[in-house]
Amino acid sequence: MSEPFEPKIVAFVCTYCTYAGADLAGTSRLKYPSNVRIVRLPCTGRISPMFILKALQKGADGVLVSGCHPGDCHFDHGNYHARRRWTVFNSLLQFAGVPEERVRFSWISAAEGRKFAELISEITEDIRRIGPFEQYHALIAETGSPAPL
Amino acid sequence: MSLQEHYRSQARELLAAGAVKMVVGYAEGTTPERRRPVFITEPEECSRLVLDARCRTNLAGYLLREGLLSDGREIAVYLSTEGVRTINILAAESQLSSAQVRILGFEIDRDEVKAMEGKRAADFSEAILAHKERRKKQAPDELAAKLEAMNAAERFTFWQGEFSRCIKCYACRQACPMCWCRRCVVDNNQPQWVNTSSHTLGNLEWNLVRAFHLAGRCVECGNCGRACPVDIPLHLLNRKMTGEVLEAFDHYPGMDEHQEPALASFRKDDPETFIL
Amino acid sequence: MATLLYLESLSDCFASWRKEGLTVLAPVGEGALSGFREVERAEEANFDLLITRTTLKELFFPRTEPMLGYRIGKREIETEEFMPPVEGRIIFGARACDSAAMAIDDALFDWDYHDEYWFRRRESSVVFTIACREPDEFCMCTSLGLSPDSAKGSDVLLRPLEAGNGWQVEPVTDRGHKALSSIEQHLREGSGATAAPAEVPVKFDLEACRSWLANKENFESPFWREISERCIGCGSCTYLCPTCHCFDIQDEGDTYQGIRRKNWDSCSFQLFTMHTSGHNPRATQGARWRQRIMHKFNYYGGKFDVDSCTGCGRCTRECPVDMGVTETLQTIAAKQKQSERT
Amino acid sequence: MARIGVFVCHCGENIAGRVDCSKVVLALENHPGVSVATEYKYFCSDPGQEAIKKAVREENLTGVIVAACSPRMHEATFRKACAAAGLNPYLCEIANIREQCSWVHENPDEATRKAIEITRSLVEKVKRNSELHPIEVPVTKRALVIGGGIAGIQAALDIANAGGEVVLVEREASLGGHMAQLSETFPTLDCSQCIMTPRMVEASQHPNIRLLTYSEVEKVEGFIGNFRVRVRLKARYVDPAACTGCGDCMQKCPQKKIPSEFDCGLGKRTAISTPFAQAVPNKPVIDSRYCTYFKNGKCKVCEKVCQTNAINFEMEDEFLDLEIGAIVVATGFQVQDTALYGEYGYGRYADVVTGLQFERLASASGPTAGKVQRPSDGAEPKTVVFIQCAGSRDPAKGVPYCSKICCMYTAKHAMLYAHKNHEAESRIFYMDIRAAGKGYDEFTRRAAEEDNAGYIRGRVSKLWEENGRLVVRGADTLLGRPVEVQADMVVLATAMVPQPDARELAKKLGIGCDDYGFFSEAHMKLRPVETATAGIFLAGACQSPKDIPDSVAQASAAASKVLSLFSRERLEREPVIARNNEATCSGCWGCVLACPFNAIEKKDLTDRSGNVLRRVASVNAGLCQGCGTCVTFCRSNSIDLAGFSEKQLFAEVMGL
Repeated sequence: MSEPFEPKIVAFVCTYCTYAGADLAGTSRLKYPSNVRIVRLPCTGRISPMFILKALQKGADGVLVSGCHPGDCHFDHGNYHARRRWTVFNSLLQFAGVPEERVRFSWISAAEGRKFAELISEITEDIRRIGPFEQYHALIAETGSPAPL
Repeated sequence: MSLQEHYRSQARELLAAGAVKMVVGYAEGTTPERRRPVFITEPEECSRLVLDARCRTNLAGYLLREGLLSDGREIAVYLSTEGVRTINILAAESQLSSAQVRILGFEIDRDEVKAMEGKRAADFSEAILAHKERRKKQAPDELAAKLEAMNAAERFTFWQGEFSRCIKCYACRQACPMCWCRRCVVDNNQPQWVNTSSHTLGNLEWNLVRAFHLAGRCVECGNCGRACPVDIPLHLLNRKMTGEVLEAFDHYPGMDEHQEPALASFRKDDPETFIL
Repeated sequence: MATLLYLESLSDCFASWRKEGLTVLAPVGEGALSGFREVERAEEANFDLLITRTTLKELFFPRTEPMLGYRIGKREIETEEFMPPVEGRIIFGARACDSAAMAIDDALFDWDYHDEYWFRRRESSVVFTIACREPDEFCMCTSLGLSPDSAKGSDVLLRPLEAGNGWQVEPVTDRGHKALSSIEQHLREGSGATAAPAEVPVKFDLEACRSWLANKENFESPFWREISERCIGCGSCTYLCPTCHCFDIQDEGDTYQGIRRKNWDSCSFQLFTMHTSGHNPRATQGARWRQRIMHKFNYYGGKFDVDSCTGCGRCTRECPVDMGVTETLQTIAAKQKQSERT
Repeated sequence: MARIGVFVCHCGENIAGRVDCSKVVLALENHPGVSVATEYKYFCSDPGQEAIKKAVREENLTGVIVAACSPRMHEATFRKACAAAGLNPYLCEIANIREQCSWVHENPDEATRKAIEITRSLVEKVKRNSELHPIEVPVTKRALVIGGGIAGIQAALDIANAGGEVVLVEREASLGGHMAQLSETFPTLDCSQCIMTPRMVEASQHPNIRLLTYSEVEKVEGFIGNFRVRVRLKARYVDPAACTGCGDCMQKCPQKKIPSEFDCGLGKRTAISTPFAQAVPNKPVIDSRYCTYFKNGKCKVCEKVCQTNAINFEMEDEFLDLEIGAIVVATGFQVQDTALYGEYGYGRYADVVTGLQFERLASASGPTAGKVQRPSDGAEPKTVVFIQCAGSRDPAKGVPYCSKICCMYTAKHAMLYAHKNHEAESRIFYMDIRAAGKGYDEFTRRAAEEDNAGYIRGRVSKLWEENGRLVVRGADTLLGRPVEVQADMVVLATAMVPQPDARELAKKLGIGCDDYGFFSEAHMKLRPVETATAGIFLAGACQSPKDIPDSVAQASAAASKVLSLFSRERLEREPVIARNNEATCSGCWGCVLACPFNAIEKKDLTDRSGNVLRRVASVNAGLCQGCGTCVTFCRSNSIDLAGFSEKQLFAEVMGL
């Protein structure tokens, strides 16, 4: 029997809100699937669309980008800039055929540990359901890069 | 007098009076169908200038040739509305001063070439506004509509096929008047964000990044599509982005030379329906 | 009496070759989408096409070629060399200009080192060249001392029959002979009239060009700047050129593994000669265009006794700003003639 | 070659109970570039930290990863430990395998696998970390206070009394601001001038305060501790050093009919004048807009009468460049232009006045010497109608916010009026009574209960003149019926709005404004006094509508922020800041626009003879807060963020 599919999910989050929210999920001992790997950034303003593409290149089946709610940005308006970039890049990705479920965006505050845990569970479940991102994996395979040792 | 003649004599006068040091326009090409960019500096050469419906290239990018404008002198350029919008963006992004650009404006309507009145980019604001209104109502072209109707997997397959042809010649970038970076992101190898190899992954990354960098800046002049030797429908990506910024931020690139770039500005009530 | 191959039996020929384990490639598609791709049946090919957009060279010198895979461990790095598989290929329906380009590049790839990647593919491929009947306005093989029915670089030359229903077959190399023997049963002996090869006008005097380029005084001529003023420095002409062969070696990878690749590069790019210091010996587009012309019509000949151009005309045909080798050489030839007169 | 140390913490059972730490150690030992990987029960304990220090020294580590709790918990601890062992603290990173791993995942195998992957990717990041050093900037211990109202005076005095130098800039000819215009102040009804004037005098005579009246801030450059400010000293045409303030010139000035700004147009002044009798400094200026000499080239009466030769018609604006360490913005507010309410008849009927005008009528130093008289005929009104929220809380025509002080001052007006005129009757149209504040609710109640203020809950729809009186029609929403009141005078509680040039000043200072034009604080709750630009603080109504006690409190708070800044010789700032690669920057200024802190400046690149080659972005280390918004904007990848650099993040993501 083959093992059930466990997606690889990468989350890019700002340190002041979503990272702190994830910490709160931890201190509250909320449970969520272990598929997510978090990359911490100072602000959503620092999250480049390139990160998303590189995560996909590293075989991610899903990506989450998350930061402070509008108005709560530690840097006053980094997240407003980020929101515009996301709007544009999200639309571009979908137009290029990256399914909506694969790249998600959210606002999660430092107080929303529960939202973080629930969202990770939901995203993981969604991606388990739609399966591995085979079309992208095929592109990676085409590059001929060898498997790691 | 035809517009061609009219602009020829204007060009001649401008050069003769020393008002401009160069006229960037169109000349006959290798074949009767072809027009080519030409750089005229002597009044007597102005008879080479051609203007008709085959003059499609957006010439604005030539103004950014290193050192061309650094003496502060003016240059006259044949520009369509897209070209004027390009000047506005280049001025807004501090790549040139619009006061140095004397415009010979024209518009191509099917097979007709028509004059557009004005000398400076700022004189064309009404025409640009009309373009914006028209753009808002413009329906997606056939291929775009077909793509929108597809599901994600089909769209991915479509683009995979298109991008697999990309030979990474970067003609799209070179032809684009907005691609003026001293160093393109793809040429930065520390780190190498964009795979330079011409495999489909690298091609996809390159084309997505270029579309992203043009979001809110592309004037849809078509230079990239005409330059692409393998006819990748690049315009679809750029048009999608233009539509997106227009709808989401009411941003139409190149309205005037003070317009803030869509991605370096924001409104607190920007839409965010996709954010969880 | 001559050997004839009729179009109607071409699919059978393809089948015979395929049965032997050979891959058959032929020109397919239209316009910008055209190129050489694997086919099973004759109908898939587009022999009406004057010339494919992308060239034959891609089949021997791919846009991106894996050379080496590596995997990084704690104390050791494992490497694995990649070599193209030696699988036989029939390339059916090349044009004389593209095939000749292969022969021209052979010299380069066997110069200071023997390029295995190139020659493995060369030696395992059989090129069937079809002589052209109709040129277009950009064709200029005759200006380069070639012709629409040149057999240079080909293994088999095919001359179209007047009736358009097949070709007269002329083996050129042993590889050609061998490939033909596999389809012997589909070949006919006969005397069908062949179409006259295309008449391609000579567009410039190559000798005059060579002389002008060889004159060191012309290296700094303002002509280079003038002729390339509108050049936007896109690599189209080089990437679509059947003889251009510059490449760059790139490592793609991360901590754990990676791959070293040979990727096409172009002398039109600003970055091509950019030094780490920021200094660029070919700082202007004029200098880059001069390099391209000098390389093709001066340096290459000096080294290998042949010019690096076959007159396919793609550079001019596809240039987004209507430049190309043709106009440049025409102007150069005229300059030389004028200087000879004075 | 990288020599990375990986320290996997058990955190007692917190991590080790779920994550197989030995497996993590084993996996990381085999990771390229890792020199040492160990585990321990509590790395944050003294022996734990000692173990890290020992490894740093003995293994000569180039980077440290502590796989433990959240970096928000102990990053500082471990970085300090590294620093103590001689490793630059910014070469230490934390892999969060507790909050984001062992505590949230139940399956030990999965948690272990995740812990390994998290740690590995951070090893990849830390390999690319570079040594960073805190940015030190000197502090100029001189504060600039902009605005000489009560907030500005308070801030200046607090700073000066603590020994700080202050430059107090006021654009009018006298200190005082709006508070000087008020009659009595709520909730104690003490005379505004009586409590204000001594403060004004104190500020003007304080040895640590340099007072620049009739002056405006022209340009601000630099950053916290190191601002360069240019102040325009407007031409007064009177030499303040020579002038004794005798007032002869004002007596003799032929231009006597100029509406006094201080009296809100209710009184008159001369062309050479002080704003009010108690002005500080009490030295007049010539208003060239009205002066006969300036208009006709003849007159100079003032010059003739001046005994000290203080008049100088040749005077021009001067500029003063100042080195400043901190800035307090206390530029106050304006009263909304009430003309937008046609239905209230302001400007049409002379006896419809604003609250501020009523203050002047009620003030002992006012045009009527404190006697409330109708502007139209000077008669004493019997019935006065007050209309609250005449502009406030009205998104349709006025401003959506509450101006906060109107309920109180209207109650005060009604009381003052009742005290001055025992026959008087006052009717107050209101939406709600907002009287939160010490002694405030009691105060409004007193107005209604003791001083006969008749409160009507409802809005006024129309106002017109009939037989020399004003008729006010409105709705009494409590009774649910329309009301009409015959009034002799109507007082509008107009909204407080930002100064008309607030946005301009914000741009000069590089601070933000809200949608209305009030200056933005760095954080509404936790940093209400700071702006997003380090070293610039807010006080008073320039930030939002405020009453006097709030303004004074905020002014003192701003002063304390300034003083805590001045308590240090040098400032140390986190070195997580952006840097620009000038070789590749094209100078498009997208980063300048995107930066929330105005930290990016334009810099000229010149050749050896000083000719400008091109302009590039340059990050001001003093202002940059390290968000990285500019980095993401920069298409050419020219700007980068130390500590979260492109190389580091590329490696971290590619290491996943």
